[in-house]
Amino acid sequence: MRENNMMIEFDSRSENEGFARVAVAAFVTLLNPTLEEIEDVKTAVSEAVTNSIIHGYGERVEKILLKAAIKENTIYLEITDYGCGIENIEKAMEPMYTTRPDLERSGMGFAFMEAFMDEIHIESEVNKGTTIYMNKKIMG
Amino acid sequence: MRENNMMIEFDSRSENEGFARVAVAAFVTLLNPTLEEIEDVKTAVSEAVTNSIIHGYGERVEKILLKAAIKENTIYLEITDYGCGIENIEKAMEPMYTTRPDLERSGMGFAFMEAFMDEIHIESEVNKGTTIYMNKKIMG
Amino acid sequence: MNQIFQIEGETLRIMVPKDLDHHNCISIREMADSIMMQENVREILFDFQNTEFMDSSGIGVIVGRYKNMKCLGGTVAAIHVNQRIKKIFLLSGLSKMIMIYEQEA
Amino acid sequence: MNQIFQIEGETLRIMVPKDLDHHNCISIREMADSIMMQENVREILFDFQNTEFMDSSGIGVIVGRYKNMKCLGGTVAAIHVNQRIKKIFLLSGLSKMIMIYEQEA
Ligand SMILES: Nc1ncnc2c1ncn2[C@@H]1O[C@H](COP(=O)(O)OP(=O)(O)O)[C@@H](O)[C@H]1O
Ligand SMILES: Nc1ncnc2c1ncn2[C@@H]1O[C@H](COP(=O)(O)OP(=O)(O)O)[C@@H](O)[C@H]1O
Repeated sequence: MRENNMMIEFDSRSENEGFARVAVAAFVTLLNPTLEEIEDVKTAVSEAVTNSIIHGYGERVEKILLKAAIKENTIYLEITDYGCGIENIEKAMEPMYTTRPDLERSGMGFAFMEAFMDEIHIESEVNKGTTIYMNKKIMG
Repeated sequence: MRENNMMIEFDSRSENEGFARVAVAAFVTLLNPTLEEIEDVKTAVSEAVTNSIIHGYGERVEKILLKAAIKENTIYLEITDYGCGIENIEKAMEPMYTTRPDLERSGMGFAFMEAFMDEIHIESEVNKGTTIYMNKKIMG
Repeated sequence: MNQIFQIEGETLRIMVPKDLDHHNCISIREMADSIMMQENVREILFDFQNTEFMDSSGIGVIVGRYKNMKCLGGTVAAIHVNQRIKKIFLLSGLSKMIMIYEQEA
Repeated sequence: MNQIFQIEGETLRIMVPKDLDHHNCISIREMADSIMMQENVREILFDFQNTEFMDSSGIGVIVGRYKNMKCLGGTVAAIHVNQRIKKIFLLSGLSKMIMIYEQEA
Protein backbone atom coordinates (compact mmCIF):
# COMPACT_ATOMS: atom_id res chain seq x y z
CA MET A 1 0.00 0.00 0.00
CA ARG A 2 1.16 3.54 -0.76
CA GLU A 3 1.94 5.81 2.19
CA ASN A 4 -1.14 7.37 3.74
CA ASN A 5 -1.34 9.89 6.57
CA MET A 6 -3.92 11.39 8.86
CA MET A 7 -3.97 13.50 11.96
CA ILE A 8 -6.79 14.15 14.42
CA GLU A 9 -6.95 16.85 17.03
CA PHE A 10 -9.76 16.66 19.56
CA ASP A 11 -10.89 17.90 22.95
CA SER A 12 -9.69 15.83 25.91
CA ARG A 13 -13.21 14.79 26.90
CA SER A 14 -13.90 11.21 27.94
CA GLU A 15 -16.71 10.94 25.34
CA ASN A 16 -14.05 11.35 22.64
CA GLU A 17 -12.28 8.13 23.65
CA GLY A 18 -14.74 6.16 21.55
CA PHE A 19 -14.50 8.63 18.68
CA ALA A 20 -10.69 8.30 18.60
CA ARG A 21 -10.88 4.50 18.58
CA VAL A 22 -13.38 4.38 15.73
CA ALA A 23 -11.48 6.95 13.66
CA VAL A 24 -8.22 4.98 13.95
CA ALA A 25 -10.06 1.72 13.26
CA ALA A 26 -11.53 3.22 10.06
CA PHE A 27 -8.06 4.29 8.98
CA VAL A 28 -6.33 0.98 9.75
CA THR A 29 -9.13 -0.83 7.88
CA LEU A 30 -7.39 0.30 4.69
CA LEU A 31 -4.77 -2.39 5.45
CA ASN A 32 -7.42 -5.17 5.53
CA PRO A 33 -6.63 -6.17 9.12
CA THR A 34 -8.20 -9.12 10.93
CA LEU A 35 -10.86 -8.31 13.53
CA GLU A 36 -8.30 -9.19 16.19
CA GLU A 37 -5.76 -6.74 14.79
CA ILE A 38 -8.39 -3.97 14.72
CA GLU A 39 -9.23 -4.67 18.36
CA ASP A 40 -5.53 -4.62 19.29
CA VAL A 41 -5.05 -1.19 17.72
CA LYS A 42 -8.30 0.16 19.22
CA THR A 43 -7.26 -0.98 22.69
CA ALA A 44 -3.83 0.65 22.42
CA VAL A 45 -5.39 3.92 21.19
CA SER A 46 -7.92 3.85 23.99
CA GLU A 47 -5.19 3.41 26.61
CA ALA A 48 -3.05 6.26 25.30
CA VAL A 49 -5.96 8.68 24.82
CA THR A 50 -7.42 7.87 28.25
CA ASN A 51 -4.02 8.50 29.84
CA SER A 52 -3.80 11.92 28.21
CA ILE A 53 -7.28 12.80 29.48
CA ILE A 54 -6.83 11.52 33.05
CA HIS A 55 -3.14 11.86 33.77
CA GLY A 56 -1.84 14.38 31.23
CA TYR A 57 -4.61 16.94 31.66
CA GLY A 58 -6.09 15.84 35.00
CA GLU A 59 -9.48 16.02 33.26
CA ARG A 60 -9.10 19.65 32.12
CA VAL A 61 -10.38 20.15 28.58
CA GLU A 62 -7.38 20.72 26.31
CA LYS A 63 -6.28 19.28 22.96
CA ILE A 64 -5.07 15.78 22.17
CA LEU A 65 -3.22 15.17 18.90
CA LEU A 66 -3.34 11.77 17.23
CA LYS A 67 -1.23 11.10 14.16
CA ALA A 68 -1.48 7.92 12.13
CA ALA A 69 0.51 6.79 9.14
CA ILE A 70 0.36 3.71 6.98
CA LYS A 71 3.66 2.68 5.40
CA GLU A 72 3.85 -0.66 3.61
CA ASN A 73 1.64 -2.76 5.85
CA THR A 74 2.52 -1.14 9.17
CA ILE A 75 0.38 1.31 11.11
CA TYR A 76 2.32 4.02 12.99
CA LEU A 77 0.57 5.96 15.74
CA GLU A 78 1.59 9.05 17.72
CA ILE A 79 -0.59 10.31 20.57
CA THR A 80 0.41 13.65 22.08
CA ASP A 81 -0.81 15.77 24.96
CA TYR A 82 0.59 19.03 26.29
CA GLY A 83 -0.13 18.11 29.88
CA CYS A 84 1.85 17.43 33.04
CA GLY A 85 4.31 14.95 31.56
CA ILE A 86 5.77 11.82 33.18
CA GLU A 87 8.55 12.14 35.74
CA ASN A 88 9.80 8.57 35.72
CA ILE A 89 8.96 6.77 32.48
CA GLU A 90 10.51 3.47 33.55
CA LYS A 91 8.38 3.37 36.68
CA ALA A 92 5.26 4.45 34.77
CA MET A 93 5.67 1.47 32.46
CA GLU A 94 5.71 -1.10 35.29
CA PRO A 95 2.54 -3.20 35.23
CA MET A 96 0.16 -2.31 38.09
CA TYR A 97 1.90 1.02 38.73
CA THR A 98 -0.53 3.92 38.84
CA THR A 99 -0.49 7.37 40.38
CA ARG A 100 -4.31 7.47 40.41
CA PRO A 101 -5.58 4.51 42.47
CA ASP A 102 -8.28 6.95 43.68
CA LEU A 103 -9.75 6.83 40.16
CA GLU A 104 -9.55 3.01 40.16
CA ARG A 105 -6.84 2.99 37.53
CA SER A 106 -5.43 -0.50 37.17
CA GLY A 107 -1.91 0.51 36.14
CA MET A 108 -2.23 -1.77 33.12
CA GLY A 109 -2.41 0.89 30.40
CA PHE A 110 1.19 0.71 29.22
CA ALA A 111 1.22 -3.07 29.66
CA PHE A 112 -1.74 -3.30 27.26
CA MET A 113 -0.11 -0.97 24.73
CA GLU A 114 2.98 -3.18 24.82
CA ALA A 115 0.95 -6.36 24.56
CA PHE A 116 -1.17 -5.25 21.60
CA MET A 117 1.32 -3.29 19.49
CA ASP A 118 4.70 -4.41 18.12
CA GLU A 119 6.68 -1.46 19.45
CA ILE A 120 6.04 1.41 21.85
CA HIS A 121 8.22 4.37 22.70
CA ILE A 122 7.44 7.17 25.15
CA GLU A 123 8.74 10.72 25.08
CA SER A 124 7.75 12.98 27.93
CA GLU A 125 8.85 16.14 29.63
CA VAL A 126 7.46 17.33 32.96
CA ASN A 127 5.07 20.27 32.47
CA LYS A 128 5.50 20.05 28.69
CA GLY A 129 3.60 16.91 27.80
CA THR A 130 3.83 13.37 26.53
CA THR A 131 3.97 11.61 23.18
CA ILE A 132 3.40 7.87 22.80
CA TYR A 133 4.81 6.33 19.60
CA MET A 134 3.48 2.90 18.67
CA ASN A 135 3.49 0.73 15.58
CA LYS A 136 2.13 -2.60 14.49
CA LYS A 137 2.57 -4.62 11.33
CA ILE A 138 -0.81 -5.70 9.99
CA MET A 139 -0.67 -9.26 8.64
CA GLY A 140 -4.35 -9.25 7.63
CA MET B 1 -24.44 18.83 25.21
CA ARG B 2 -21.28 20.77 26.03
CA GLU B 3 -19.23 22.10 23.15
CA ASN B 4 -16.93 19.52 21.59
CA ASN B 5 -14.40 19.97 18.80
CA MET B 6 -12.31 17.85 16.52
CA MET B 7 -10.22 18.36 13.44
CA ILE B 8 -8.87 15.82 10.96
CA GLU B 9 -6.19 16.34 8.38
CA PHE B 10 -5.66 13.59 5.81
CA ASP B 11 -4.15 12.85 2.42
CA SER B 12 -6.43 13.55 -0.54
CA ARG B 13 -6.56 9.89 -1.59
CA SER B 14 -9.85 8.35 -2.67
CA GLU B 15 -9.45 5.55 -0.10
CA ASN B 16 -9.73 8.19 2.63
CA GLU B 17 -13.29 9.13 1.60
CA GLY B 18 -14.61 6.24 3.66
CA PHE B 19 -12.30 7.05 6.56
CA ALA B 20 -13.55 10.66 6.67
CA ARG B 21 -17.19 9.55 6.64
CA VAL B 22 -16.73 7.06 9.47
CA ALA B 23 -14.72 9.51 11.59
CA VAL B 24 -17.42 12.18 11.30
CA ALA B 25 -20.13 9.59 11.94
CA ALA B 26 -18.35 8.50 15.14
CA PHE B 27 -18.18 12.12 16.27
CA VAL B 28 -21.79 13.00 15.47
CA THR B 29 -22.89 9.82 17.29
CA LEU B 30 -22.25 11.76 20.52
CA LEU B 31 -25.49 13.65 19.74
CA ASN B 32 -27.53 10.41 19.60
CA PRO B 33 -28.67 10.94 16.01
CA THR B 34 -31.12 8.72 14.16
CA LEU B 35 -29.65 6.38 11.54
CA GLU B 36 -31.12 8.68 8.88
CA GLU B 37 -29.37 11.72 10.34
CA ILE B 38 -26.04 9.85 10.42
CA GLU B 39 -26.48 8.92 6.76
CA ASP B 40 -27.32 12.52 5.88
CA VAL B 41 -24.13 13.80 7.48
CA LYS B 42 -22.01 10.99 5.98
CA THR B 43 -23.34 11.76 2.51
CA ALA B 44 -22.61 15.49 2.81
CA VAL B 45 -19.06 14.77 4.08
CA SER B 46 -18.49 12.32 1.25
CA GLU B 47 -19.56 14.90 -1.35
CA ALA B 48 -17.33 17.64 0.01
CA VAL B 49 -14.27 15.40 0.49
CA THR B 50 -14.67 13.83 -2.97
CA ASN B 51 -14.89 17.31 -4.50
CA SER B 52 -11.63 18.33 -2.83
CA ILE B 53 -9.92 15.19 -4.13
CA ILE B 54 -11.24 15.35 -7.71
CA HIS B 55 -11.80 19.03 -8.39
CA GLY B 56 -9.70 20.87 -5.83
CA TYR B 57 -6.53 18.82 -6.24
CA GLY B 58 -7.20 17.16 -9.60
CA GLU B 59 -6.25 13.88 -7.88
CA ARG B 60 -2.82 15.14 -6.72
CA VAL B 61 -2.04 13.98 -3.17
CA GLU B 62 -2.25 16.99 -0.87
CA LYS B 63 -3.94 17.67 2.47
CA ILE B 64 -7.65 17.98 3.24
CA LEU B 65 -8.71 19.57 6.51
CA LEU B 66 -11.98 18.61 8.14
CA LYS B 67 -13.17 20.46 11.22
CA ALA B 68 -16.22 19.42 13.22
CA ALA B 69 -17.84 21.04 16.21
CA ILE B 70 -20.81 20.12 18.33
CA LYS B 71 -22.62 23.07 19.93
CA GLU B 72 -25.92 22.43 21.67
CA ASN B 73 -27.41 19.79 19.39
CA THR B 74 -26.03 21.06 16.11
CA ILE B 75 -23.10 19.61 14.17
CA TYR B 76 -20.93 22.15 12.35
CA LEU B 77 -18.60 20.98 9.59
CA GLU B 78 -15.84 22.73 7.67
CA ILE B 79 -14.04 20.97 4.80
CA THR B 80 -11.03 22.77 3.34
CA ASP B 81 -8.65 22.13 0.47
CA TYR B 82 -5.83 24.31 -0.80
CA GLY B 83 -6.51 23.41 -4.40
CA CYS B 84 -7.62 25.21 -7.56
CA GLY B 85 -10.65 26.99 -6.10
CA ILE B 86 -14.02 27.66 -7.74
CA GLU B 87 -14.34 30.46 -10.27
CA ASN B 88 -18.12 30.80 -10.28
CA ILE B 89 -19.69 29.51 -7.07
CA GLU B 90 -23.26 30.21 -8.17
CA LYS B 91 -22.80 28.16 -11.33
CA ALA B 92 -21.02 25.37 -9.42
CA MET B 93 -24.05 25.02 -7.14
CA GLU B 94 -26.51 24.45 -10.00
CA PRO B 95 -27.77 20.88 -9.99
CA MET B 96 -26.28 18.82 -12.86
CA TYR B 97 -23.50 21.33 -13.44
CA THR B 98 -20.09 19.68 -13.54
CA THR B 99 -16.72 20.58 -15.03
CA ARG B 100 -15.71 16.90 -15.08
CA PRO B 101 -18.23 14.98 -17.20
CA ASP B 102 -15.22 12.98 -18.42
CA LEU B 103 -15.00 11.47 -14.91
CA GLU B 104 -18.74 10.73 -14.96
CA ARG B 105 -19.45 13.32 -12.29
CA SER B 106 -23.18 13.84 -11.97
CA GLY B 107 -23.06 17.49 -10.90
CA MET B 108 -25.24 16.57 -7.90
CA GLY B 109 -22.64 17.01 -5.15
CA PHE B 110 -23.71 20.44 -3.94
CA ALA B 111 -27.38 19.55 -4.43
CA PHE B 112 -26.89 16.60 -2.06
CA MET B 113 -25.05 18.73 0.51
CA GLU B 114 -27.95 21.19 0.42
CA ALA B 115 -30.55 18.43 0.63
CA PHE B 116 -28.98 16.63 3.58
CA MET B 117 -27.70 19.49 5.73
CA ASP B 118 -29.62 22.48 7.12
CA GLU B 119 -27.25 25.14 5.84
CA ILE B 120 -24.29 25.23 3.49
CA HIS B 121 -21.95 28.08 2.69
CA ILE B 122 -19.01 28.03 0.27
CA GLU B 123 -15.88 30.15 0.38
CA SER B 124 -13.42 29.79 -2.45
CA GLU B 125 -10.63 31.66 -4.11
CA VAL B 126 -9.09 30.64 -7.43
CA ASN B 127 -5.65 29.02 -6.93
CA LYS B 128 -6.02 29.35 -3.15
CA GLY B 129 -8.60 26.74 -2.30
CA THR B 130 -12.10 26.07 -1.08
CA THR B 131 -13.87 25.72 2.25
CA ILE B 132 -17.36 24.27 2.58
CA TYR B 133 -19.24 25.21 5.78
CA MET B 134 -22.25 23.09 6.66
CA ASN B 135 -24.37 22.52 9.71
CA LYS B 136 -27.29 20.38 10.76
CA LYS B 137 -29.38 20.29 13.90
CA ILE B 138 -29.62 16.73 15.20
CA MET B 139 -33.12 15.98 16.48
CA GLY B 140 -32.23 12.39 17.48
CA MET C 1 -14.07 -11.12 -13.63
CA ASN C 2 -14.83 -11.76 -9.95
CA GLN C 3 -17.90 -12.14 -7.73
CA ILE C 4 -18.79 -8.48 -8.11
CA PHE C 5 -19.60 -9.03 -11.80
CA GLN C 6 -21.89 -11.90 -12.73
CA ILE C 7 -23.07 -12.79 -16.25
CA GLU C 8 -26.58 -14.29 -16.25
CA GLY C 9 -27.62 -14.89 -19.86
CA GLU C 10 -27.65 -11.43 -21.44
CA THR C 11 -27.68 -9.66 -18.07
CA LEU C 12 -24.57 -8.35 -16.32
CA ARG C 13 -25.30 -8.25 -12.61
CA ILE C 14 -23.07 -5.90 -10.64
CA MET C 15 -22.98 -6.67 -6.92
CA VAL C 16 -22.56 -3.12 -5.65
CA PRO C 17 -20.07 -2.98 -2.72
CA LYS C 18 -20.92 -1.83 0.82
CA ASP C 19 -20.01 1.77 -0.03
CA LEU C 20 -20.76 3.13 -3.51
CA ASP C 21 -18.55 6.21 -3.40
CA HIS C 22 -16.04 7.80 -5.78
CA HIS C 23 -13.30 5.42 -4.61
CA ASN C 24 -15.29 2.28 -5.42
CA CYS C 25 -16.85 3.72 -8.59
CA ILE C 26 -13.50 3.87 -10.36
CA SER C 27 -12.99 0.11 -10.61
CA ILE C 28 -16.69 -0.63 -11.24
CA ARG C 29 -16.70 1.69 -14.22
CA GLU C 30 -13.59 0.15 -15.73
CA MET C 31 -14.59 -3.46 -15.16
CA ALA C 32 -18.18 -2.99 -16.32
CA ASP C 33 -17.13 -1.35 -19.57
CA SER C 34 -14.54 -3.98 -20.36
CA ILE C 35 -17.06 -6.79 -19.75
CA MET C 36 -19.63 -5.01 -21.94
CA MET C 37 -17.08 -5.05 -24.75
CA GLN C 38 -16.36 -8.75 -24.44
CA GLU C 39 -19.76 -10.26 -23.70
CA ASN C 40 -23.20 -9.94 -25.26
CA VAL C 41 -24.77 -7.79 -22.54
CA ARG C 42 -28.34 -6.47 -23.06
CA GLU C 43 -29.02 -5.39 -19.47
CA ILE C 44 -26.91 -4.17 -16.59
CA LEU C 45 -28.48 -4.93 -13.22
CA PHE C 46 -27.08 -3.06 -10.22
CA ASP C 47 -27.73 -5.28 -7.19
CA PHE C 48 -27.70 -3.21 -3.97
CA GLN C 49 -28.15 -6.17 -1.64
CA ASN C 50 -24.91 -5.46 0.26
CA THR C 51 -24.92 -1.69 -0.10
CA GLU C 52 -25.21 0.61 2.89
CA PHE C 53 -23.89 3.87 1.50
CA MET C 54 -24.17 5.71 -1.80
CA ASP C 55 -23.41 9.30 -2.76
CA SER C 56 -23.58 11.31 -6.00
CA SER C 57 -20.56 9.45 -7.40
CA GLY C 58 -22.83 6.41 -7.49
CA ILE C 59 -25.34 8.37 -9.57
CA GLY C 60 -22.51 9.14 -11.99
CA VAL C 61 -21.49 5.53 -12.47
CA ILE C 62 -25.08 4.37 -13.02
CA VAL C 63 -25.91 7.18 -15.47
CA GLY C 64 -22.64 6.42 -17.28
CA ARG C 65 -23.60 2.76 -17.75
CA TYR C 66 -27.13 3.86 -18.77
CA LYS C 67 -25.69 6.00 -21.57
CA ASN C 68 -23.41 3.22 -22.79
CA MET C 69 -26.20 0.64 -22.75
CA LYS C 70 -28.55 2.98 -24.58
CA CYS C 71 -26.02 3.23 -27.43
CA LEU C 72 -26.06 -0.57 -27.65
CA GLY C 73 -29.86 -0.73 -27.46
CA GLY C 74 -29.75 -2.22 -23.96
CA THR C 75 -31.09 -1.19 -20.54
CA VAL C 76 -30.01 -0.58 -16.93
CA ALA C 77 -31.95 -1.60 -13.85
CA ALA C 78 -31.48 -1.80 -10.07
CA ILE C 79 -32.61 -4.31 -7.47
CA HIS C 80 -32.62 -4.71 -3.67
CA VAL C 81 -32.66 -0.96 -3.20
CA ASN C 82 -33.15 0.07 0.45
CA GLN C 83 -35.03 3.17 1.64
CA ARG C 84 -31.92 5.33 1.88
CA ILE C 85 -30.71 4.48 -1.61
CA LYS C 86 -34.23 4.93 -3.00
CA LYS C 87 -34.14 8.45 -1.57
CA ILE C 88 -30.84 9.14 -3.34
CA PHE C 89 -32.34 7.76 -6.58
CA LEU C 90 -35.37 10.04 -6.22
CA LEU C 91 -33.38 13.16 -5.35
CA SER C 92 -31.13 12.71 -8.37
CA GLY C 93 -33.88 11.92 -10.85
CA LEU C 94 -32.34 8.49 -11.45
CA SER C 95 -35.61 6.74 -10.64
CA LYS C 96 -37.12 8.25 -13.79
CA MET C 97 -34.29 6.88 -15.90
CA ILE C 98 -33.87 3.27 -14.86
CA MET C 99 -36.12 0.40 -13.76
CA ILE C 100 -36.11 -0.49 -10.09
CA TYR C 101 -37.12 -4.12 -9.49
CA GLU C 102 -38.72 -4.81 -6.15
CA GLN C 103 -37.52 -8.42 -6.21
CA GLU C 104 -36.02 -11.08 -8.47
CA ALA C 105 -38.15 -11.87 -11.56
CA MET D 1 -31.87 2.20 38.60
CA ASN D 2 -32.25 1.36 34.90
CA GLN D 3 -31.86 -1.69 32.65
CA ILE D 4 -28.08 -1.65 33.08
CA PHE D 5 -28.47 -2.61 36.75
CA GLN D 6 -30.70 -5.55 37.64
CA ILE D 7 -31.31 -6.94 41.12
CA GLU D 8 -31.90 -10.73 41.09
CA GLY D 9 -32.24 -11.90 44.68
CA GLU D 10 -28.90 -11.10 46.31
CA THR D 11 -27.16 -10.67 42.95
CA LEU D 12 -26.62 -7.32 41.24
CA ARG D 13 -26.31 -7.96 37.53
CA ILE D 14 -24.57 -5.19 35.62
CA MET D 15 -25.30 -5.26 31.88
CA VAL D 16 -21.96 -3.96 30.65
CA PRO D 17 -22.41 -1.49 27.75
CA LYS D 18 -21.04 -1.99 24.22
CA ASP D 19 -17.80 -0.22 25.14
CA LEU D 20 -16.32 -0.65 28.61
CA ASP D 21 -13.88 2.24 28.56
CA HIS D 22 -12.96 5.03 30.98
CA HIS D 23 -15.94 7.12 29.81
CA ASN D 24 -18.49 4.42 30.56
CA CYS D 25 -16.74 3.22 33.73
CA ILE D 26 -17.43 6.48 35.54
CA SER D 27 -21.20 6.05 35.73
CA ILE D 28 -21.02 2.28 36.32
CA ARG D 29 -18.79 2.81 39.35
CA GLU D 30 -21.07 5.44 40.86
CA MET D 31 -24.32 3.59 40.24
CA ALA D 32 -22.99 0.20 41.36
CA ASP D 33 -21.68 1.58 44.64
CA SER D 34 -24.88 3.44 45.42
CA ILE D 35 -26.98 0.32 44.75
CA MET D 36 -24.64 -1.76 46.96
CA MET D 37 -25.33 0.68 49.79
CA GLN D 38 -29.09 0.45 49.45
CA GLU D 39 -29.71 -3.19 48.65
CA ASN D 40 -28.57 -6.46 50.16
CA VAL D 41 -26.09 -7.45 47.47
CA ARG D 42 -23.96 -10.59 47.97
CA GLU D 43 -22.71 -10.94 44.40
CA ILE D 44 -22.01 -8.57 41.54
CA LEU D 45 -22.34 -10.25 38.15
CA PHE D 46 -20.84 -8.39 35.18
CA ASP D 47 -22.80 -9.52 32.12
CA PHE D 48 -20.76 -8.96 28.94
CA GLN D 49 -23.51 -10.08 26.56
CA ASN D 50 -23.60 -6.75 24.70
CA THR D 51 -19.94 -5.84 25.10
CA GLU D 52 -17.61 -5.52 22.14
CA PHE D 53 -14.79 -3.45 23.59
CA MET D 54 -12.96 -3.31 26.91
CA ASP D 55 -9.68 -1.71 27.91
CA SER D 56 -7.72 -1.42 31.16
CA SER D 57 -10.28 1.03 32.58
CA GLY D 58 -12.67 -1.92 32.62
CA ILE D 59 -10.17 -3.90 34.69
CA GLY D 60 -10.14 -1.00 37.14
CA VAL D 61 -13.88 -0.89 37.59
CA ILE D 62 -14.14 -4.67 38.09
CA VAL D 63 -11.24 -4.80 40.57
CA GLY D 64 -12.80 -1.84 42.40
CA ARG D 65 -16.11 -3.67 42.82
CA TYR D 66 -14.19 -6.83 43.80
CA LYS D 67 -12.50 -4.95 46.64
CA ASN D 68 -15.75 -3.42 47.86
CA MET D 69 -17.58 -6.75 47.77
CA LYS D 70 -14.74 -8.49 49.59
CA CYS D 71 -15.15 -6.00 52.48
CA LEU D 72 -18.82 -6.98 52.64
CA GLY D 73 -18.02 -10.71 52.40
CA GLY D 74 -19.49 -10.93 48.89
CA THR D 75 -18.12 -11.93 45.48
CA VAL D 76 -17.77 -10.70 41.92
CA ALA D 77 -18.25 -12.79 38.78
CA ALA D 78 -18.53 -12.35 35.02
CA ILE D 79 -20.66 -14.03 32.37
CA HIS D 80 -21.03 -14.08 28.58
CA VAL D 81 -17.37 -13.19 28.13
CA ASN D 82 -16.23 -13.38 24.49
CA GLN D 83 -12.75 -14.43 23.32
CA ARG D 84 -11.43 -10.89 23.14
CA ILE D 85 -12.55 -9.97 26.63
CA LYS D 86 -11.28 -13.28 27.98
CA LYS D 87 -7.87 -12.32 26.61
CA ILE D 88 -8.02 -8.98 28.41
CA PHE D 89 -9.03 -10.81 31.62
CA LEU D 90 -6.07 -13.17 31.25
CA LEU D 91 -3.53 -10.48 30.45
CA SER D 92 -4.54 -8.44 33.48
CA GLY D 93 -4.65 -11.34 35.92
CA LEU D 94 -8.34 -10.68 36.51
CA SER D 95 -9.25 -14.28 35.63
CA LYS D 96 -7.43 -15.41 38.78
CA MET D 97 -9.47 -13.02 40.91
CA ILE D 98 -13.06 -13.48 39.85
CA MET D 99 -15.29 -16.35 38.70
CA ILE D 100 -16.13 -16.52 35.01
CA TYR D 101 -19.39 -18.39 34.36
CA GLU D 102 -19.62 -20.08 31.00
CA GLN D 103 -23.43 -19.82 31.02
CA GLU D 104 -26.41 -19.03 33.27
CA ALA D 105 -26.68 -21.33 36.30
N1 LIG E 1 -0.13 11.07 29.12
C1 LIG E 1 0.34 10.99 30.40
N2 LIG E 1 0.65 12.12 31.08
C2 LIG E 1 1.11 12.06 32.35
N3 LIG E 1 1.29 10.90 33.03
C3 LIG E 1 0.99 9.74 32.42
C4 LIG E 1 0.51 9.73 31.08
N4 LIG E 1 0.32 8.43 30.74
C5 LIG E 1 0.67 7.69 31.79
N5 LIG E 1 1.09 8.47 32.82
C6 LIG E 1 1.57 8.00 34.15
O1 LIG E 1 1.94 6.63 34.04
C7 LIG E 1 1.20 5.86 34.99
C8 LIG E 1 0.95 4.47 34.46
O2 LIG E 1 0.11 4.53 33.31
P1 LIG E 1 -0.74 3.26 32.88
O3 LIG E 1 0.16 2.07 32.77
O4 LIG E 1 -1.49 3.62 31.64
O5 LIG E 1 -1.74 3.00 34.07
P2 LIG E 1 -3.02 3.82 34.60
O6 LIG E 1 -3.54 4.71 33.52
O7 LIG E 1 -3.98 2.74 34.95
O8 LIG E 1 -2.56 4.61 35.79
C9 LIG E 1 -0.04 6.66 35.26
O9 LIG E 1 -0.63 6.33 36.50
C10 LIG E 1 0.51 8.08 35.22
O10 LIG E 1 1.14 8.43 36.42
N1 LIG F 1 -13.34 21.71 -3.72
C1 LIG F 1 -13.53 22.16 -5.00
N2 LIG F 1 -12.51 22.74 -5.67
C2 LIG F 1 -12.67 23.19 -6.93
N3 LIG F 1 -13.81 23.10 -7.62
C3 LIG F 1 -14.87 22.52 -7.03
C4 LIG F 1 -14.79 22.02 -5.70
N4 LIG F 1 -15.99 21.52 -5.35
C5 LIG F 1 -16.79 21.70 -6.42
N5 LIG F 1 -16.14 22.29 -7.44
C6 LIG F 1 -16.69 22.66 -8.77
O1 LIG F 1 -18.11 22.68 -8.69
C7 LIG F 1 -18.67 21.79 -9.64
C8 LIG F 1 -19.96 21.21 -9.14
O2 LIG F 1 -19.71 20.40 -7.99
P1 LIG F 1 -20.73 19.27 -7.57
O3 LIG F 1 -22.10 19.84 -7.49
O4 LIG F 1 -20.20 18.60 -6.36
O5 LIG F 1 -20.73 18.24 -8.80
P2 LIG F 1 -19.63 17.19 -9.32
O6 LIG F 1 -18.64 16.89 -8.24
O7 LIG F 1 -20.41 16.00 -9.69
O8 LIG F 1 -18.95 17.85 -10.50
C9 LIG F 1 -17.58 20.79 -9.94
O9 LIG F 1 -17.75 20.16 -11.19
C10 LIG F 1 -16.33 21.65 -9.86
O10 LIG F 1 -16.14 22.37 -11.05
